[in-house]
Amino acid sequence: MQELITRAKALLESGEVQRVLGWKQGEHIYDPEPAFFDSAEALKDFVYNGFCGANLSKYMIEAAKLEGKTLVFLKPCDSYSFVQLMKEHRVDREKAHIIGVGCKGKLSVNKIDADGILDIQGAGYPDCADTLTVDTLYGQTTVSYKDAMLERCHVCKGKEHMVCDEQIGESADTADSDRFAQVAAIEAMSPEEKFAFFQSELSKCIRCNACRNVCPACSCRKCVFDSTKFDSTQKANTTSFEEKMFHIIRAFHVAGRCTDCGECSRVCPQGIPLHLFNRKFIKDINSLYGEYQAGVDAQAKAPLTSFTQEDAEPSIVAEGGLTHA
Amino acid sequence: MPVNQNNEEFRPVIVAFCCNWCSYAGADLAGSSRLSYPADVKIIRVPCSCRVNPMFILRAFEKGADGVILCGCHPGDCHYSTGNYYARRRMTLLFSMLDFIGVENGRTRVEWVSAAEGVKFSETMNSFVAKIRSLGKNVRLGDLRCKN
Amino acid sequence: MLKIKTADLPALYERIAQSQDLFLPVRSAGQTDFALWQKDAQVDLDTLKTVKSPKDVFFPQSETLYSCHREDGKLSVTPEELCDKPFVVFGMKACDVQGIAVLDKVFLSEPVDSYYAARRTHGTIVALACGRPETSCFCTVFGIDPAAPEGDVVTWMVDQWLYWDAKTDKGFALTDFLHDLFEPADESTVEQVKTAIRAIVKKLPYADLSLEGWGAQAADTRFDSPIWEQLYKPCLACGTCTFVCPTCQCYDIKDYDTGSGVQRYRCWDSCMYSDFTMMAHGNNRTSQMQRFRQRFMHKLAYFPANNDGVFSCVGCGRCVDKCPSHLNIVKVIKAFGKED
Amino acid sequence: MSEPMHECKYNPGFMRDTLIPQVGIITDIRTETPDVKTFRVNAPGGGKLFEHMPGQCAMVCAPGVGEAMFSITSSPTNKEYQEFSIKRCGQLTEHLHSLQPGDEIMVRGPYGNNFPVETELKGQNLLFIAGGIALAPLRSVINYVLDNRDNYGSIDILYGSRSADDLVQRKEIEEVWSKVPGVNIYLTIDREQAGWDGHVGFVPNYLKEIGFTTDKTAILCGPPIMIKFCLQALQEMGFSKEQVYTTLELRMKCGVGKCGRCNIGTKYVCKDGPVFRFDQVDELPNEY
Repeated sequence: MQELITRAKALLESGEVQRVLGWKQGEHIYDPEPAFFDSAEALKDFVYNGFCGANLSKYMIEAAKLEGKTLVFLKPCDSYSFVQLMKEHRVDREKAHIIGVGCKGKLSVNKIDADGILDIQGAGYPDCADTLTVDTLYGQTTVSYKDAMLERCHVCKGKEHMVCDEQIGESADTADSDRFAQVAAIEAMSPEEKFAFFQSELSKCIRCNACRNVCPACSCRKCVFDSTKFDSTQKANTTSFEEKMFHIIRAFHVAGRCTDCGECSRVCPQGIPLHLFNRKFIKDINSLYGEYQAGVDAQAKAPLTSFTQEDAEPSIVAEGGLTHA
Repeated sequence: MPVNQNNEEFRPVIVAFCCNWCSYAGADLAGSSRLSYPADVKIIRVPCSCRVNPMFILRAFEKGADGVILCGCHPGDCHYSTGNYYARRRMTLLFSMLDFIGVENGRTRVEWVSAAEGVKFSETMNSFVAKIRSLGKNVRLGDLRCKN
Repeated sequence: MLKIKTADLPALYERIAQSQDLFLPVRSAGQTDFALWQKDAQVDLDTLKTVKSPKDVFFPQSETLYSCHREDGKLSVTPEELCDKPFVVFGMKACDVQGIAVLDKVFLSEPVDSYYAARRTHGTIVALACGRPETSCFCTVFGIDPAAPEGDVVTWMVDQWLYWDAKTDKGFALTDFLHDLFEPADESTVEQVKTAIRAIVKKLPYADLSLEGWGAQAADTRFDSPIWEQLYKPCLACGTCTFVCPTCQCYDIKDYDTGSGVQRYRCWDSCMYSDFTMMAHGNNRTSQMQRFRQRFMHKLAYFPANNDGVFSCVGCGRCVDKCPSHLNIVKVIKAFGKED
Repeated sequence: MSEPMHECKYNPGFMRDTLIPQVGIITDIRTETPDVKTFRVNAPGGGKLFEHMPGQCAMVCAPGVGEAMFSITSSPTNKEYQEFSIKRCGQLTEHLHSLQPGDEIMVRGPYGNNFPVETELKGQNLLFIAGGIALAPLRSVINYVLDNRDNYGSIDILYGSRSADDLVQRKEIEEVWSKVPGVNIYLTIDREQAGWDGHVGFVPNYLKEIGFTTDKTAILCGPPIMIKFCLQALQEMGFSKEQVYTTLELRMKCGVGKCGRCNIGTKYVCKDGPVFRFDQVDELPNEY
């Protein structure tokens, strides 16, 4: 972490960058917040640890509107989002100095099953422990680092940064499960089971829009769900169809652009596995139109803005050609 | 209860999005050739099959449709040359998603119907309406508030 | 003071549900929220904080106000029926009960909101003392005692027993209705539990949070502070904090066309949303900083100014737990504390 | 109203919740300017929907389209109907402009405070300054004052708009107001125009040219930029902020100070406003 601060200070002092976008120490080890630092002095609050899961790419849309260069720290998976935003001309590569920062898997305090958590040891970077020691109001407990990791880290896309000016720190590939296993498990269910599963998950939705607002791919100036022209009830939380419509359309609008960064699932206050929608689209795109990973190549043709004459007909769905592929 | 017990009684609401250049003309031809198709089909004319946003399909269901069908020019014949190719990809993904959340997958369909295919238009509509009748009322995608 | 074995609680739920609706914390798809009790419901009294506060039992996230029909060009308006049946909310924590007291100041002030008032009239609150306060709790800062909540009935969980103490007429009526399920209990056990809870609360990290400088006077002194410009930056402009908050009461009124008439409903809204103050001729809060500031100024300055110093925050800590950017009212309060 | 009336248990004095509107019939529509129409509204059985005071507002709603707050432009002294002057500028107003006499809308209110016509303003010399559509809220006061002429001193009305075609209520101004003794009317338009022989120039400048004496209470209403410069001009002339009233406008939904939308500082514009004296406006945080 000190290395990051030293480098950031140097870049600020040399005038090469006007500000630093990173993470700021919170009240505890587990609640760092994304923050802009304008001076070397402000960097005293800079922090980088296992709980810095927030993807900073989206903040770079705003940073691109500011004077001068912004230094931003991107983890390997965040860098996919940045490339995708470059492709969509929403960020300015020239105004970003990107430090690819190492990552050994990010943690979620929600995955630690303990009341009254005060402190957690072993969640630092680069020195993290296989087992986290958790001090709580009600005594000490332990949890393995892996068990406290965010879902997205179990299907890690790898140690490579897709874009960066320099790299600091080692990464680890933390993948230990099949990215599409959950999707395939649902595909194997009967329609009744599928419907019951999504009904119980989505009826928790409170329409806070956190999934939309955190999503680096959701960068429309005016969202279709904020339009007064629709009576599709932007904020009503009814347990009828409305939530499903919101979540299907949300995922559809980012289909082919979603890098699977997992921020939607991380921020959901109700713990809805929102990444399942995105990943279903990714799985279908891969099997129908060829393997495609958004955010790898800013020049690649996106699957929903291209076609071939031999594409499958939509009837493939009714014929079961997709789920059993 | 996915299958309606009283199929004779059940008059489904079917929304058909038809592209202006081929399928709408095909529907016209079906009409002028006196080919019959059920009156349950409500046709909405769109400039191109590509104009149909996934939201259109979902909103049709939300507001009470029991089945939604999209008809456009045959691949290769699009008036705007490529619109239906894009529509094809989008609809494939959307239908797959609907299947994924447990919606009976016969409720949505895409058919390519040219201006000369009045017979195909009427046959398509007849078979689609029969399919929806066998599936029964749409209970999974409708908004509860529209049910009274 | 009465008591009932926790193992016998299902019988108590069933008895209540025979004659009225019972809302209590129910676990579903991995999260606990207040919900209507049903026979197969997985009641969860162990989770300290439900994701949403129980405010939506009295002020639902979405409710129809009236519907309009047009026949032969004639419009008619049919108001929605007001709640007219008694119901019970079981397991509200001290902070949640105070949250309702805050909402009362809004909805029961003139002109009274009859939808809310009808629910308040018919609802009986059974409060539950907090067994294991959380790191994010800071209710004591607002003078709330989690060991002895307000409520029509107050209960404590001790070992295998639920201790039951009716406080109001509504509470006595409910107790009478259930009397054969209880056995008499000794006050001293509860006193011991209260002492234990209060001891834990003292050790909470935010126990000594200072509200100095907040309250009515902050309306003038803190609005123009440069601190806001620093604080709001990570805010995503989502509505999580608003929707999990027990005191946020802003709402929107919208129309839904059902095909056979228009339902006008109100739903929770968030001052964090960019279109909250948008009108045809423009928006008076154009930046997220202004919207962010409005939320906290309202809770910590404007509301106390209008309500005899009562803050529109009860220290439940839900926003502390749930903010996607780990931004919250504690950080706001502390940021100003540092400057003074 | 067809349904039986019971007093609302929770709202003594109200038939039902204050959020529930009444059906109103549009009995007349006057086209004032290319984008402003004045709608006359009656209860379905004839007569007025409710009583109000000058400056108060009401929610006008069209089911399925929306609901918005409009100032009531007719005077309470009019015993037959209420009027709203509405400029076409959004979804709802677009819809309202498409309506015909005989069409039904829904109205709820009245909401907010009013100009203190029976207290502070009584016995005063009054100076009305308005720009464009902002004559709408002032018209109710002006007519109230004219109908109770003996209670007030001199009356000066300064009204300006972009062009002669954009002057709202021009007929009433010329045919009624200007004929009342002790009333001075000053009209101005922003730019020269064929057929206009009156004053040309912005309202604040005209205000300075005329140079009123400070023995008056001013009531100022118009677009924010006009308000800003008129207030400056008035202060240069020696008026104090306590002598100037205005109205504020913010997004409103409930009309009763609960939905939180029009909250600014410790005030709710729908309930504590829309009428404010400028020294009160100064106390509000600067975000209106």
